[in-house]
Amino acid sequence: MDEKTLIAKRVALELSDGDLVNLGIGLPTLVARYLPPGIDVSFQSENGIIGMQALPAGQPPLKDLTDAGGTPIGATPGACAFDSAMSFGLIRGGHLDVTVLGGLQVDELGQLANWMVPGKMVPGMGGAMDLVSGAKRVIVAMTHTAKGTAKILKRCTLPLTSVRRVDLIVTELAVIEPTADGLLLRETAPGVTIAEVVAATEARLIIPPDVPTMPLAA
Amino acid sequence: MDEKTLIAKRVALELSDGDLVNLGIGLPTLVARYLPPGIDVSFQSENGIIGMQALPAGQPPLKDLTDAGGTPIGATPGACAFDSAMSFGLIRGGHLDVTVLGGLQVDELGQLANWMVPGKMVPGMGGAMDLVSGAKRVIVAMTHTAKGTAKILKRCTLPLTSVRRVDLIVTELAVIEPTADGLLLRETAPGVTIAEVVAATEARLIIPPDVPTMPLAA
Amino acid sequence: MSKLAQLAEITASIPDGAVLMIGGFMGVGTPPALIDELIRQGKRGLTVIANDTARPGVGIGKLIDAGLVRKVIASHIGTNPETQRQMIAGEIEVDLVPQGTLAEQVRAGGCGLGAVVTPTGVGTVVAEGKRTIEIDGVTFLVELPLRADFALINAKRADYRGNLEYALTARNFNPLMAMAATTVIAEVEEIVPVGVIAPDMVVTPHAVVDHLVTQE
Amino acid sequence: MSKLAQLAEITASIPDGAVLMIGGFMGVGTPPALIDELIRQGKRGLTVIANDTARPGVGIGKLIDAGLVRKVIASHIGTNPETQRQMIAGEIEVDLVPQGTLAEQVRAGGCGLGAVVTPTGVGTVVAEGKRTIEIDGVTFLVELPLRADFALINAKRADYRGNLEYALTARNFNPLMAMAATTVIAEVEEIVPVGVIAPDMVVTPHAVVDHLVTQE
Repeated sequence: MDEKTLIAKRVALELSDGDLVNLGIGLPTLVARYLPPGIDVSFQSENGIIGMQALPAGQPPLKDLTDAGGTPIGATPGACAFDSAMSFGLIRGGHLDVTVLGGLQVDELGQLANWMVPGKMVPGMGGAMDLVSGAKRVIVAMTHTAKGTAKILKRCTLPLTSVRRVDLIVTELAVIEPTADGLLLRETAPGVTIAEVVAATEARLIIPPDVPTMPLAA
Repeated sequence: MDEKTLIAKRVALELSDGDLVNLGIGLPTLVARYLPPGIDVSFQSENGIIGMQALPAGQPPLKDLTDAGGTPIGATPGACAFDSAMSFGLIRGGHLDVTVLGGLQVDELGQLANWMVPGKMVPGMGGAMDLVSGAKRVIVAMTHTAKGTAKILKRCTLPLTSVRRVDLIVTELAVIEPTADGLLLRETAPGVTIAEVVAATEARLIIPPDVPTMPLAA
Repeated sequence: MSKLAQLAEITASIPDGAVLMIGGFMGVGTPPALIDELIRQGKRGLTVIANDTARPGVGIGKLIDAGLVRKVIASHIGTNPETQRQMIAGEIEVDLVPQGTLAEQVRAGGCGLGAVVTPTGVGTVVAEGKRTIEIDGVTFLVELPLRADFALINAKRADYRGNLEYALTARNFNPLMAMAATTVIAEVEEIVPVGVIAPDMVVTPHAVVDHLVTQE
Repeated sequence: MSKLAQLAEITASIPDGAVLMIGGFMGVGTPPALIDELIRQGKRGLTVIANDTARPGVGIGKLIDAGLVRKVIASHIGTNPETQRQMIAGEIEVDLVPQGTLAEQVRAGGCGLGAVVTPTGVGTVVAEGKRTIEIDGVTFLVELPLRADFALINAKRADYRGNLEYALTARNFNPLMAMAATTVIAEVEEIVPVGVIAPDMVVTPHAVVDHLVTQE
């Protein structure tokens, strides 16, 4: 299993029946594929819909029905469409249960940086700042390091997405929970040792006596 | 012709083709009856509709289609319904061309008081404060005096509806335009002398050399 | 997945002293069965946030008649002499708010905005004791968001997930309030299978609606 | 009463240097014929307020390709390398705004509110140089309303008065922008007789729409 699939399968277990969920572009999108059976989750796309799903095989794309990346999607029964003010009213107003976002850096305060690299990449924040500020739970789904460089740092060096403390970090090595006391190591991936996680992490990790192995969705 | 009819017939001449208009409860409502021919005006009701009209004779009332007073109305072709935030977005955002409101007092600054009499009548302002603050033109349609007491005063003694200067005052005696310099007597009603208007007005009136007689809609 | 609830049971979950947002404008778009059931259960000390208190015997006016209400936040009580009588007698507290401001306060509460910055009410008694802010040389009032424990909503049609459609002027404050309360109970005239209401027809998304009741 | 306009003529009324709000999200819900006609007429020095600049060759991306744009206010330009190139080369000015804030700024501009008070962006570079306000101990950013000279809107269906309906995710910023510009031009796929669109189906009321164009 590649690292992105592993991360997606772990994140999928964080979703509960009835949740309204927004998945960021890229890796987080994969999470929808691994929903545990019996869990009914609604996916919001911030361009204005609740009830998005992958375009069903064999159905032609509709130009007026796309995800936030502009890719054609389908709609579940009971889907609903709305304008951008309503979409972010749902996000900012605390109606979104979970957002899963990619990350460039997360630090010991649980602060996320994921929207720009000054001088190199200035894509804009899109909906990320509202999502991190407003969602009930923020899950960062990202690779633990970038070409060997740590991404979980003492302090973010890139511009922050929000000063809000995110709720969970899921990587191919570990599950880490930012708390008021610091970053708590919650789980290690199958076959990964605590020492390996610590070595790949710049931030100080709080390591409890018992660190179970990461469960994964089927 | 009674005084209310006369006032409504004069105010009707202030409406232009294409206008979006909100008429207050009571006397202002009469204005809709005297629209000049060829003038297409849309009436907004702040409870959430553009395109209200009197309930057509012989048609039963619909419980979900009423004016702001709760009275059943009809809807013109091309009517549209919306929520209260949109309704007041239209009003506050300058999309409403004209509002016609009743008045308790207007003063030399053109400030209107029409929503409460402390200790006696505290109905609440409803939409009046937003209408006076936001409409492009505010026309006050009221009797010139109340049981012999002047209503056009040097300064309002009742709580103001807004500090905004209203655009026109139409009474059964005169048409008066509040300007930066004060209250300008624009017209007198048929058979009414300038001296009679002045006698019924506490505020100082600017009286130009030529004061024509009020025209009236058919 | 169905959110259908039993009227008496769901109303019983509303405690005395609760803060309620109640949709409607002069009773139009006010949930009739929920109002009657609140009275039947004899709730006490309610705070009601609503556009108005309608008339005696109508909509929210029935709650006033029955003496269930301790405080009202509304734009208008002029059509209900009983509300005025209770206010003057000191039996009920009334906060009067301009209607457009009330709509935005509810919307801000539901959309996570920190305040409403409005020109309405500047220089009037409405501004007394409130903060103002100057933007480009113009003074605005800073009005605070409103939220409630429960929103009692009236809609024309729902699907079993809770997507809502409204009818004409019965829409008014209902969609705004559906965003601004911890628990949202929608009383609807008709419930249809999921998928019957097209996505573009939905005004209130199911995600904010907790319970559906019908006029049994 | 019909607001039907001729595409070339109405586009000619937009001067060089105009501030335009343009609906759409990654090109979806961006008025295609109006975009092409702006390019055909070779407008210069435009300011564009929009969610994004899509991709080269798509929607607003076409205006960027053609070099018509002097300034962009958007939430995202990451999908358009040409916008990024022009920004880095100093050929174009880009203001990046969180998407929810942009939506509220446009809404505030259209609804007569003095500012947007939002938690989004507090403590980040977005807050630099901006006012903050503390409400009940929480800090919020004060963001200013946005308005434009023209809003170029894309809708699914209109009646001849200008009432608009949108389709699915092509709605996005369009209804907000239709409220926030001096002149509103809506490009629609279909125009139907007045009365065909039921009152509850109308999303943008005719009263704010000035001109209708179709994809000829």
